[in-house]
Amino acid sequence: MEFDINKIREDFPILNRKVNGYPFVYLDNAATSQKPKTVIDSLVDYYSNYNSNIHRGVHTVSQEATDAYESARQSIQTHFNAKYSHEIIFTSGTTHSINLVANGFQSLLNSGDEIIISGLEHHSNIVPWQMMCEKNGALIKVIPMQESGELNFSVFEKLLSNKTKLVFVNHISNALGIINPIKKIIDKAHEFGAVVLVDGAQASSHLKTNLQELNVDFYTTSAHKLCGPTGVGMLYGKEKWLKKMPPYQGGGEMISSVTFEKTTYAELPHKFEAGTPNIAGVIGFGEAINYLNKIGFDHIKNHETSLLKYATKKLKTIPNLKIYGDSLNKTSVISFNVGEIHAYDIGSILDKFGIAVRTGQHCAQPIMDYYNISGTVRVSFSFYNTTKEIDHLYKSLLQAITMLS
Amino acid sequence: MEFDINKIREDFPILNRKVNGYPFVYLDNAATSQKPKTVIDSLVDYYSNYNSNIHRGVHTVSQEATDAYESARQSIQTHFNAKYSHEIIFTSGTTHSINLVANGFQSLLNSGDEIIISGLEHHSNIVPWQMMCEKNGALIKVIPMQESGELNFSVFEKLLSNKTKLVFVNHISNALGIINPIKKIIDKAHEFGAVVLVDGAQASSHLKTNLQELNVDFYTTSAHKLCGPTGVGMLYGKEKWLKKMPPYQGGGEMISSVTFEKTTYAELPHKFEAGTPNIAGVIGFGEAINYLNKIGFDHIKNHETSLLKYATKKLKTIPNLKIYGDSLNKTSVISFNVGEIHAYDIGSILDKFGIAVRTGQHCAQPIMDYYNISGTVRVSFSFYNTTKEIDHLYKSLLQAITMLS
Amino acid sequence: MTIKEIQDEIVEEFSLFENWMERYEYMIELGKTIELISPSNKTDSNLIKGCQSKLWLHAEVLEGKVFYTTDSEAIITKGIAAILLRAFSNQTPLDIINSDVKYIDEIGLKEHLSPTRANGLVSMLRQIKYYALAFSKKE
Amino acid sequence: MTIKEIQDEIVEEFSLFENWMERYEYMIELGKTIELISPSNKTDSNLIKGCQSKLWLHAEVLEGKVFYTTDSEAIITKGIAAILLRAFSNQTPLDIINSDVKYIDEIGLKEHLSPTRANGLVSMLRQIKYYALAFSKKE
Ligand SMILES: Cc1ncc(COP(=O)(O)O)c(C=O)c1O
Ligand SMILES: Cc1ncc(COP(=O)(O)O)c(C=O)c1O
Repeated sequence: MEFDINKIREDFPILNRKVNGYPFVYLDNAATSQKPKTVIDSLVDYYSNYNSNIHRGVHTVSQEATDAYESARQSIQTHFNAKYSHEIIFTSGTTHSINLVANGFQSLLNSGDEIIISGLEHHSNIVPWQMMCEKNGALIKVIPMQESGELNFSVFEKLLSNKTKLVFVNHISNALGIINPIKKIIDKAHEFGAVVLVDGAQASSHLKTNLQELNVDFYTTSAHKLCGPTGVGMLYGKEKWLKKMPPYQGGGEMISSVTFEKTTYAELPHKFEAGTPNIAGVIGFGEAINYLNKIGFDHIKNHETSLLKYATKKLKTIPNLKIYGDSLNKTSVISFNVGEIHAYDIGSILDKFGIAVRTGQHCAQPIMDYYNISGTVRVSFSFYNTTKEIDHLYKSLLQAITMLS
Repeated sequence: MEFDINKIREDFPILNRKVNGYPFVYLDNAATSQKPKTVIDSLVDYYSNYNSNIHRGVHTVSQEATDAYESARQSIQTHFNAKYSHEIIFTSGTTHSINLVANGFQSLLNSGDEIIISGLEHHSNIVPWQMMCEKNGALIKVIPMQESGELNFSVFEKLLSNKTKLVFVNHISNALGIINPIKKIIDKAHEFGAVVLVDGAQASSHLKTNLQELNVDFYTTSAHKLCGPTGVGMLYGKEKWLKKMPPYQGGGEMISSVTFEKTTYAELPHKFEAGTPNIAGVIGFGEAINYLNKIGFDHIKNHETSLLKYATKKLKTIPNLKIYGDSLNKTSVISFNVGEIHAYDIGSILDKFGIAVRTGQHCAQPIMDYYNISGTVRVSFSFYNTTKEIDHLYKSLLQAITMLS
Repeated sequence: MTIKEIQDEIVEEFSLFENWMERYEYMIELGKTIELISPSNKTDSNLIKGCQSKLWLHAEVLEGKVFYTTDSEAIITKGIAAILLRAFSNQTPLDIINSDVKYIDEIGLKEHLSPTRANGLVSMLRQIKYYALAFSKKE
Repeated sequence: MTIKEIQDEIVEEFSLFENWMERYEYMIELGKTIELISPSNKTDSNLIKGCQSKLWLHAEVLEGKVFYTTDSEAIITKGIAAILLRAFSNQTPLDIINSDVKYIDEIGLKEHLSPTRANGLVSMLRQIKYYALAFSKKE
């Protein structure tokens, strides 16, 4: 398939709307992605034609829903190249996925064990480990970041020891867009026998990840970040680890037998999918993955890279504009401030021009503390954005700066 | 508004479909409800017109999404008559809600404390407590059920003591449809200072619950059971208890401040809503509640009661048909077996006639153990079902029995 | 007869029926005629997982051929199990391994062999092949 | 002037502007002219919660009237805070309690007082009223 940006934009109903009298320019893609019609239609189709609770149902509609749900699991397995489909656990999102693992390792770690977290983490990736460590007495070590926004790999090497049981790092930092050297981190950590969880929430809309090649132990993502519905995400885990971890939540589906004395847990993936899952959400998740593959991750990468270059070049011409994490090694995110102007003010004015950006800490306060700032303006592009939109951003930003100086 | 069953059926797109050549007769409402067009439309509208991540966003679309999300919370608060809107916590469903409370009370209970669970519980309501008790050493006592499917209230009174810290009971049993005397249970439990959690997953599509009048401490439900989307549910908790419980999951939204040393949790309800929530789902949940109120719970109750009476009378004419939980005190559920015929066989044949029923244990193995059966056929009606559909069920059931005998 | 021949025979038998009801009635009949698993083999380890009704499968080799016996609480499950065993029992391990189950589609009972169906028949089919594989390795 | 009179005056001033840009520029100007909270009152307890930029509010009573001072890191937040304080500062507790903020709608800045907006202005408004209430009880 060729990459025709105009055609692609037609896939997204929301891109037709106006905001404050201007065409809507959505540059908040790192917060959540917009949804193509095919994903929306898959939800409508489910609810209008074959909505039913899944598994254990003997009637036709329940079978249809179950088949669609499980076929989404297979699409996702194939996309990420997981070894088994039961290594793909559906969750309500990355936050849930990470908490599930943190809960699972609570009883597998002992006081004095160490876990290493990168200094670029989203809150979702910090707080669950703090909560876990409070319970089992493990210790958190932090890989420091550098001015470029990249992690200091040599400090990471020094932090590793036989006490290291777990390493947690995001694939791509949401605040800055930096792509972390996860393959290097995984291999190094494995030399010490540590388990590695990679948070792929920011990565999976931009690049195709081959989990077996990466040899990562756990990988997470949220459907809403990659053109899928809200309220659904994935936890990939190597079978070995998923079998070792105790279940997170109790409920229907995850049970093989229940009496008031004793309960036997079901097999993977059901052991971790307690209760009625987000059936429509999972189906939409599968559809989103299929859609992105139809567009093609090569095309996505090319287009996004050229948007990033174009925008970076333009923004850098603005006096006093400082980009944080100004590395080449990143996806289509630009996090910046202009002189002493507060990010909130810039965001508010850009909104008046129909432009959606994110301002603030981006759930990554430690990064803000590092740069000693209260927040940034973050623009984040997706494959459906255009250079014309960047031109509008540029002009509006100049106006905002004039008004706010 | 008048109750016009034909008009109401037009609200549900799925009711137009055929299954195996017959008009689709959906009698599996206790597993999940069908969705009216207005709920489906609310999802399409969200994704097509104002999809955005919520809270903290300064741009217009994020404001619109946040306002819709919070206004759903208010609709739900009003519907259930909760005192504060921040007592309504959005979860991914009842299973999640109950696990949240079980996790919260893990550190609030001590070894030797007792919790009382009804013998009519869904697995979701048993396993989380077993998991909790393994960790804190509390003990589970069970309120036995009786042949009629009702709980033995006098045994419950005897189980209560000063050791009792928590009582868990479902409002309506999913396997049998029995309505439990929750007001009596709550008042009695409160005399001993125990906290009461009521699982309303089966109740909230049939009746309107006034939480403040009930004076219950926690109440849960799932949107998918009451004409809403999958992947979203509610935990109601009295402010006092929600403040006491530690958070369940760590992540974005639930944080007020994060450093690697220390994290301060946000206020209610955000403390318990870590990560990007099911935004579309919550909006659809609110729309479902509004829809049901437009139909009117009086109308719903009248219609469902007459369906139940009509069907019970007809089914009872069938030789060897035994209804489990044959109490007057129930919602529109009939759980039965016919002679020695296996439930699975009946379900399979009914499906051939386009009729969806559930067969098996209904996630309530202890009830099956009580009756010493491997499962039942469960038909469960909703306000959009008709007596004509029951006639078709009756005739098809007779055919099935002939074929299977 | 080879597996293929038996399968063709079954397809022919079913082709006489005009509607699902006749097919089901016949299938149920077949379930009533099969040689049942002996009570002593109704063990937990012979239980097939993932079904609403209990379903047992036992296998043994006699003179190079695999003999399967089965039983199920549900009469429909038993009927389909009977149709499976009629083709696969009393055959050599290799033939069993190399066979397929397209005939189930052809006789209009495909839905019962859906991987997500809670009747355990897909697991049973897998088990049939596993036994054949195990026995073939022994030789 | 009464609160109502000041509000009307503000509405009149804003009615001269033709578009949002002129309104914003004027609002930002107003933010630059207000009397700022004294640095010693920029304490954590005077911080308003729920905003992306820090926002402080201090209140004290002088001769039966409440005087508020404020500051914010964000210039737009400060501008709207200024427009709020111009109406509410130097008024009696009772008048403050009984007033409304419809004028903010009328001058086209409603969006900034949305309860879900992360600028803290709704909390600030609530705080303004709480102070007035607290002072009114003292009398
Ligand atoms: C009484 C009862 N409790 C809990 C649940 C679990 O709800 P969910 O699967 O939506 O989490 C159900 C639904 O199956 C139920 O009927
Ligand atoms: C890097 C990263 N990790 C985790 C999350 C949390 O994802 P969710 O909010 O979908 O649970 C996000 C999204 O905000 C993110 O960007």
